[in-house]
Amino acid sequence: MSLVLDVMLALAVIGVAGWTLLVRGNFPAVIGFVAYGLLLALVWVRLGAVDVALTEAALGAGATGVLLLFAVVRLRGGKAEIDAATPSPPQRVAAAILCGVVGLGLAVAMLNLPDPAPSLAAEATRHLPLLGVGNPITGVLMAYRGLDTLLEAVVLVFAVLAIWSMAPDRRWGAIPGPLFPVQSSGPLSLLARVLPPIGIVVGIHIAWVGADAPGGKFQGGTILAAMGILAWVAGLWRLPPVASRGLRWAVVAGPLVFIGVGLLGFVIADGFLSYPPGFAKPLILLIEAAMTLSVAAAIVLMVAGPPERPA
Amino acid sequence: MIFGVTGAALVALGLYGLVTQPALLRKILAFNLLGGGVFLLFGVVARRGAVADPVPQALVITGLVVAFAATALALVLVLRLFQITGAATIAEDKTPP
Amino acid sequence: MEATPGGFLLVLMLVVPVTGLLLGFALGGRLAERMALWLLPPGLAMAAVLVAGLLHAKAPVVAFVGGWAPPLGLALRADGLAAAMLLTTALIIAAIALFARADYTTAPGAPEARAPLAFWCFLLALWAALNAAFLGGDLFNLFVALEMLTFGALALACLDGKATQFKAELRYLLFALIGSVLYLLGTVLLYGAYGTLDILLLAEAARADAPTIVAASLMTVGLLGKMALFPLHLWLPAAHAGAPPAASALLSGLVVKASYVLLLRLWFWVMPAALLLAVAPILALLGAAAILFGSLVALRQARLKLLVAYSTVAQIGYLFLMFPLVAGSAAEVAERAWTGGALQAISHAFAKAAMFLAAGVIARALGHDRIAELQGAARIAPLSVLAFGLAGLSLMGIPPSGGFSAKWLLLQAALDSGQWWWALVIVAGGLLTGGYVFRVLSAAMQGRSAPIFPLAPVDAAQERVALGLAVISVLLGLLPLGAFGLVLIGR
Amino acid sequence: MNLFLTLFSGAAITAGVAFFIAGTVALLRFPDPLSRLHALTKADSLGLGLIVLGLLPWAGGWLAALKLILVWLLVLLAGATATQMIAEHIRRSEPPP
Repeated sequence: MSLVLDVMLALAVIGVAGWTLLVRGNFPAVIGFVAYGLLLALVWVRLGAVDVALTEAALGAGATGVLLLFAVVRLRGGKAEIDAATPSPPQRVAAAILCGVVGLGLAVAMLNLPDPAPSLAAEATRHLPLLGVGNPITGVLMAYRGLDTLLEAVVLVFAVLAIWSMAPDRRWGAIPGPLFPVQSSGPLSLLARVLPPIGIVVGIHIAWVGADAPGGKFQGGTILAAMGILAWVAGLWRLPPVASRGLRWAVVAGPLVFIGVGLLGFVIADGFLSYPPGFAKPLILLIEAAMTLSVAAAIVLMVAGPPERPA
Repeated sequence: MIFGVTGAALVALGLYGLVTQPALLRKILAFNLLGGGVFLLFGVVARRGAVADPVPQALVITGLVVAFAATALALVLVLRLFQITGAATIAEDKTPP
Repeated sequence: MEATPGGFLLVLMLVVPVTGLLLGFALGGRLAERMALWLLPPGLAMAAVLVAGLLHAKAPVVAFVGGWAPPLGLALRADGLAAAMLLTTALIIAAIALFARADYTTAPGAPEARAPLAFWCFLLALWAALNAAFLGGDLFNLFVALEMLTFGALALACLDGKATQFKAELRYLLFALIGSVLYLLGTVLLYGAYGTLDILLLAEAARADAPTIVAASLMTVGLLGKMALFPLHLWLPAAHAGAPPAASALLSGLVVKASYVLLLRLWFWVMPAALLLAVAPILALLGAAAILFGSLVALRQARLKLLVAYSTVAQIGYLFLMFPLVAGSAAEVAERAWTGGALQAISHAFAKAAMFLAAGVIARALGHDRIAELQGAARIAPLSVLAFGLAGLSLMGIPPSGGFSAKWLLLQAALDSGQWWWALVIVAGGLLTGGYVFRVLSAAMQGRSAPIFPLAPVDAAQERVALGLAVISVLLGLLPLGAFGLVLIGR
Repeated sequence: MNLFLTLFSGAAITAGVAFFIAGTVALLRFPDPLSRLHALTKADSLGLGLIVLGLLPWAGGWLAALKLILVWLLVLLAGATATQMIAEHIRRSEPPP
């Protein structure tokens, strides 16, 4: 039964992916991509990775989908040139063969992985009591491979600043993104008033339970960002200008707190990013709280894009 | 293992789209399809043992965030190029600049 | 391997520039510039102390972040190669910062502007990313470092906000993203096969089975795309030549080297020797093709910056000649080839940074960079032309430059190991390099009958920075051979 | 009691799935966007409602049951809003003949 389900799910994912590539319009392609992301989230549930399923649904399908939709709307035109740039049939055949070889090689390699599978599962779980957290993924992200997570948080800051720096000079200091008229009535206005209070509670809840259950800063932060984007699109919330220092501190707060706690480890524990016994959980929660804020801010700003409107 | 083969197929599909699609937006879309396939392989590797291995799952979360940032950055570049020149591809210019 | 004392230094080399970037971004305006300049001395000092410590202890420095040992935790390791690259990075970053003060300064009290803020933040960002890429001991951690590097490099290259830049950088981004994906596919297969991504643990365990071979091919192709080895070089010339001078110098001099060091780690540490023996000649063949192709195309360029960029395509080729010379050779020959390869990476970094900075000064002074119309450049910007010439000597491999030592070591290793055909490539590449360098110099040295005035005033400090880098690239050849023993530590 | 619950859940979920299938068929077969939307939302809200109703007895606690109902309400809200907006967009872009 579950095998049949898996095969159907796998075929659906591949089918939607193929459709997304082949369909002519950009808009349906993006919708197809969001469906693809949601199906992948289901696959992740089937693989027993609920944390990843949440991240895939929120970030991979949701936030990326919004990003792509904005781009579709703003990129209307350029048709003739696209036809000119289409690769010739022989080129396409060559590309297809090359990609087929890569896919085949991967499949062969995956099927030939050694048995029993090497795994760090036991090792990762063994140290969890020391950290005071119950979710092994949080253990990996915040302790064992904390440096990965720190660098990743810094990558988000890079991305925000890089996106801002693409703006024309005269727009520096201005408000990011297009201007949306205030929706005083209608369905969007209703949604933007009703949903955020619920969404903010859900987002904080998901970030909070991450220590012991599926969830965490990235998933919770994405939900918070979605609420912000909703209020922004409905014209109910004005984004601060890029010159705003408060906005910038919100973006860097997460990584800065992360580094601060890390450096504290030199003094009160065995070095950078090591947590003293008994204090691990509060310190992890402190980092997660700051990171949730920064992740949410960074995602809103990445969706909004470079500064465009005078403050 | 079904999903292992699925992941490999998605990688092949995404790679093909990334190489052959002329429009930049569609290339970026294909890159995200491709990313989904790669991450799926991590999930399959994590699931091979008796107990799910949290390490590859955590790597996927990191990877998803990085892929999102890359997508955002690429789209802004595409948008700015479009705003300045009206071009939606990076085909070679027929006329020298 | 155990963590060693002094490991905190490795952590600080990551954390200090990152903190500077975060604070500079948040505080904004003039403080971002201040932050970058303040951090130069401590950054340089850390790199110097690390090199000195390594030379003294003759052993690598290792840190386990958070106290978690691999395979669960992440290790940072500084062997001789990493330490040498870190010091190179610190010196070139410092030089570029001094060069860029004239272009990206914010006067006291002036409102914050886009380009300066982005430049100073991303200078620190690239520094952190390069340090992370040279120190990383875990293949996934290195993936994140490479992504940081790509983002930072991209932002710096687009700093002028021109459409041509956006186009060139988009092409670069697409190559880099495909490269990252292929690399990531390799890491997942390696994790599936060995349950770790730590380089040293993988080195102990690696077998020549199907998953490992597929992983190695994917990761190698991905990294070659990122470092633009022929025939994956298509993105590089436009991306490097179109960027502002300070960014070009960073991209061509340092950023491609991060992928190179990672490739070395992959093949000389992780992969079993039998695989390496099979692949080394292929890599060297591509390298040889890059040397000949890149040099020939550089010879035919009409624009100075594009010439310098194609020269990078060629010089990257030299880095790959070392593979068959190290693999399977007697210990002494292998050591010579290894030192030659590392020295080529370092001396090219200095020489190419100097060349791009000098080309930037010349292009700005003349208002164009058409080689055929460079007459009088030597009179307007004499130090820059001198810097270009000295850097050119190093690229050609004229004694006593660093480039000479590097190429001489590779040449000797080629002859000693009976692979004389690589020696021919080295010599031919040197001659072609001489051709394009002299083409530029002879045009620049020619006087012009009419008096010539610079379009923009030439900043003497900028010229001196370019010259300083060129002089270092030459002086590297005068370093006693003992100093080269550095890159052999922990091999 | 248990048998009754099983039967009840089975019936509710089957009915919910039937609504989903009907909605999907309608989405594919109906001629114009407005009637497609109409069919889709009816099927979705009712279908999901029935499935949630069927799952409630098995939720294992009040909190989980509340969460299930909250999921349904949120989908209702989102679905209704999206439909309204799409419909409004259609009305503005294609005035009826």
